[in-house]
Amino acid sequence: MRDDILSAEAGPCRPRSREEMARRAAADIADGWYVNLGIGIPTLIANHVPADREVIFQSENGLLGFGPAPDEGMIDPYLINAGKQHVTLLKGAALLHQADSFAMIRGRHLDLCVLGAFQVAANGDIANWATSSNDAAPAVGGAMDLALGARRVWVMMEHTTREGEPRLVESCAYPLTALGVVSRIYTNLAVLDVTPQGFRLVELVAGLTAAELQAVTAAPILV
Amino acid sequence: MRDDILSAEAGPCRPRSREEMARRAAADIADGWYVNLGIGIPTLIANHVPADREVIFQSENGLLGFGPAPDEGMIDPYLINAGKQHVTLLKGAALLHQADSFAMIRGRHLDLCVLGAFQVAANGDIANWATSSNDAAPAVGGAMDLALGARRVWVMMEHTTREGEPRLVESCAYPLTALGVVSRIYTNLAVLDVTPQGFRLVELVAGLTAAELQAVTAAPILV
Amino acid sequence: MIDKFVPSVAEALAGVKDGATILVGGFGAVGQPDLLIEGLIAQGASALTVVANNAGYGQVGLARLLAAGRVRRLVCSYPRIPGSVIFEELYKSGRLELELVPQGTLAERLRAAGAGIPAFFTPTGAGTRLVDGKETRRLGARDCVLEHALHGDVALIQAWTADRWGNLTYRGSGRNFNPVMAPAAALTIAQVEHTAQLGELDPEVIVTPGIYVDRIVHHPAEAAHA
Amino acid sequence: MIDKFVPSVAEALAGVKDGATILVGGFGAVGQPDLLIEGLIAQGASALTVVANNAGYGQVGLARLLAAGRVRRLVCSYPRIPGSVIFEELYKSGRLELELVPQGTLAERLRAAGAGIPAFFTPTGAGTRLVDGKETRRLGARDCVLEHALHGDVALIQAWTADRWGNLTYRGSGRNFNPVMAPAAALTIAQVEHTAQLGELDPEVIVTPGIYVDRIVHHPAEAAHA
Repeated sequence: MRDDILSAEAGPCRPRSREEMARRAAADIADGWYVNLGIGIPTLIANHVPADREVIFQSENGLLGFGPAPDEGMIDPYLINAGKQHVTLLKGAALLHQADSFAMIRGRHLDLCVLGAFQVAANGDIANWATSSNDAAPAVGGAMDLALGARRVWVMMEHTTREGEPRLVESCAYPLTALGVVSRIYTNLAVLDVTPQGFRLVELVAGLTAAELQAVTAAPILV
Repeated sequence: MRDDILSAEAGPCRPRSREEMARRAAADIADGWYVNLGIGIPTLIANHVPADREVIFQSENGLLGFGPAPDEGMIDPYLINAGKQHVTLLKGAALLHQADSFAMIRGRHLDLCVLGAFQVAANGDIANWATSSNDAAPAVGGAMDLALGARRVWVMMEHTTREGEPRLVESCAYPLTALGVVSRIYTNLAVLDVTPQGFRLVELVAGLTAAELQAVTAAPILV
Repeated sequence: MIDKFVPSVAEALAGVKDGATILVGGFGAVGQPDLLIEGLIAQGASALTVVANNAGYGQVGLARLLAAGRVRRLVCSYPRIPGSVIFEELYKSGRLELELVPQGTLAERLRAAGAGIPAFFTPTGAGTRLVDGKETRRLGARDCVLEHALHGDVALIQAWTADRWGNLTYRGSGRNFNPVMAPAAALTIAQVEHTAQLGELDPEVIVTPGIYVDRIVHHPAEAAHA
Repeated sequence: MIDKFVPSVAEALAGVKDGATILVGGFGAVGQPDLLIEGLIAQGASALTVVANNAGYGQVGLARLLAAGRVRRLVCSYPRIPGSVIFEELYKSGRLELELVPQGTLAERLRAAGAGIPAFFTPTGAGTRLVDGKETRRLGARDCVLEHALHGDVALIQAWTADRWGNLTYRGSGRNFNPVMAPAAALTIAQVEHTAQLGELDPEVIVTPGIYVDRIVHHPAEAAHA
């Protein structure tokens, strides 16, 4: 067990808020990376990129280099991201059609994609598009292309379901999005890497012990 | 034997010059067609399109809607056609990269491609890229894509080789470009269709009989 | 003379047959050919297969086409969006067949149709239930799935500006599926916000060359909001 | 801060390894990265595989790279053009391996490499001796050939204008293979005529987004003709 992980402050466990999770993930994004942020929590990351880094965000509906939401009254109805939110274009942005946009994604040109997920398995499998194998009205969108195409796939999600069920598991029970692609996971409780040996702890939130984290995780965590 | 073919004027046989062949082929190009003209004789066709027809010429190196050669002193070194000749752009022209240009060609969007050929067989096979199966330094370019991709493939060529060997044959001896694609042939002696039954005469030049044409053709001609 | 503008939506939609496969551009509310979808409803063709990224929402556009019972089959990547009540109702009651396709595979299958590529291998979806029954092959370090070109009988698209040859430009994220679908259908119909004289559009900035467009309806936004 | 401009040709070509596969843009004399080819000759890498539409002519550019004995293998659609004496000599004497590829298949194999498509079926070449030994399959009404993505270690391309993110525009028929090769290589190096400040290039008119470009050398035509 490593010292830096053991040295987590004593005191009550303080899970990270979504914004804190986003800030923590943003800190690991390098200057000059091309990044796609999945719909949902991952989109918060864009607000937390350190000011000294130039990070170029891609949206799979055909934007490369989009910026923050426009001010009220400055909305261009023709500029939306994959989550259907209005956005702006940064200087240096480029526009693409869907075949070119997914060529960029599938062709391994993005340095990083951060996805939300229902479950991640210890072998890097991800399930993030359907919650049961008999989903009444399914939708997949670009999830499978993004999960397979980006050079790195990180997941950002709550460590457990609302009911307290672990989302980090030995094997995904939900329909798979892609196999063996996730390399890092940011949760409200910890940062973990997916290694050939399974989950490996990188960082715990204040007040939590590795044993407590293991108790809400359904696969062994190497520390 | 049809009347209109029999009615060819008496007198000495007058083979068509290249310009006459081009004019004859141009007369069959409809208003609004998208057309690729192969390198060599077929490029002459562009000069003979009737003035009342708008025909859009494609060049496989990425031009759609190119126009005649520029006047001396007006050359843009960045505008060449597939034959590496300087051209101009018409109003309405669009520019393409190679993958998009050949998507257009292979995707059956061109109404017509007119190619030169060494041989055409009675089943529509065309041989136009190599003269022997041991060609010392071969080159194929876009010939195979054009021959397969255009909705109609016409061939424009001399009826025989310089040595008098027929170019219209039962079966191509030269390496094939594409199989069963040619629908019409314009030679210096005749216009012929390729039908399921083989070559069929459409038109003879003045002074030539169908029997004389058959004598320089290595497959039966239906009249 | 080539002039692909038609004076009415009815003329634009003329000839669409029952059972046809209709490609419909747009992503979310951007780049959707709403006028042409309304025209298709009025035109009356039924038993359609519709290929689109989304399945519409509320009671307009694609949702209204679905509600009118004209669609037998939907090929779609993301049909379930907030407000897609009509889709969900038809799907759950078994009155609508759904082929769910990953968005990138949908785009690539359309691109393949336009590009004369009958089939291709892609890593997307390998090992997931979306590709059950499809041919799979190990290529390089990855399992890949054989996917086939997706052709349309008709494409309905939306663009920003058109000239009479059918050259099109788009705006912002309005490209999405529109330039990919235009070459993939036997008959491509575009509704456009603006018109340009031939030669006004710079050859360097045309996204969809006119060869891919058969009919154009000029439909300025003011009219759309009237 | 992202700034892909490099101050010298030598820095642009740094790190190219012996045995590398080099994609070289251009069609005829238009859009050829002559400066970068000269830089590659100076850099010294050998036993190269070169992928290009033509094989050069006279004693310049690709022809000079061939003459210098640096190329082991050429993947090309139209190597034999007037003036391609060096290619013809090397080929006939067996000192150069040639893979002849139809131009559209060459373009599509490069596009596939950049697009993450490992292989595709195409009707082009079916039944001809250029596809001897390749897997063939009847798809629809046609025999088709399985072709594989063609990846480069390095792409050398030429463009009209670049900004510091690597966004590129082209001019006239100068696009040709350049925008297709840029995404197909692990390292893409561009020589450009003009530079633009970030934001000067309209997002609607960028042909190659900067994500596909790693290093840029500014090389105005005046310098080229000096």
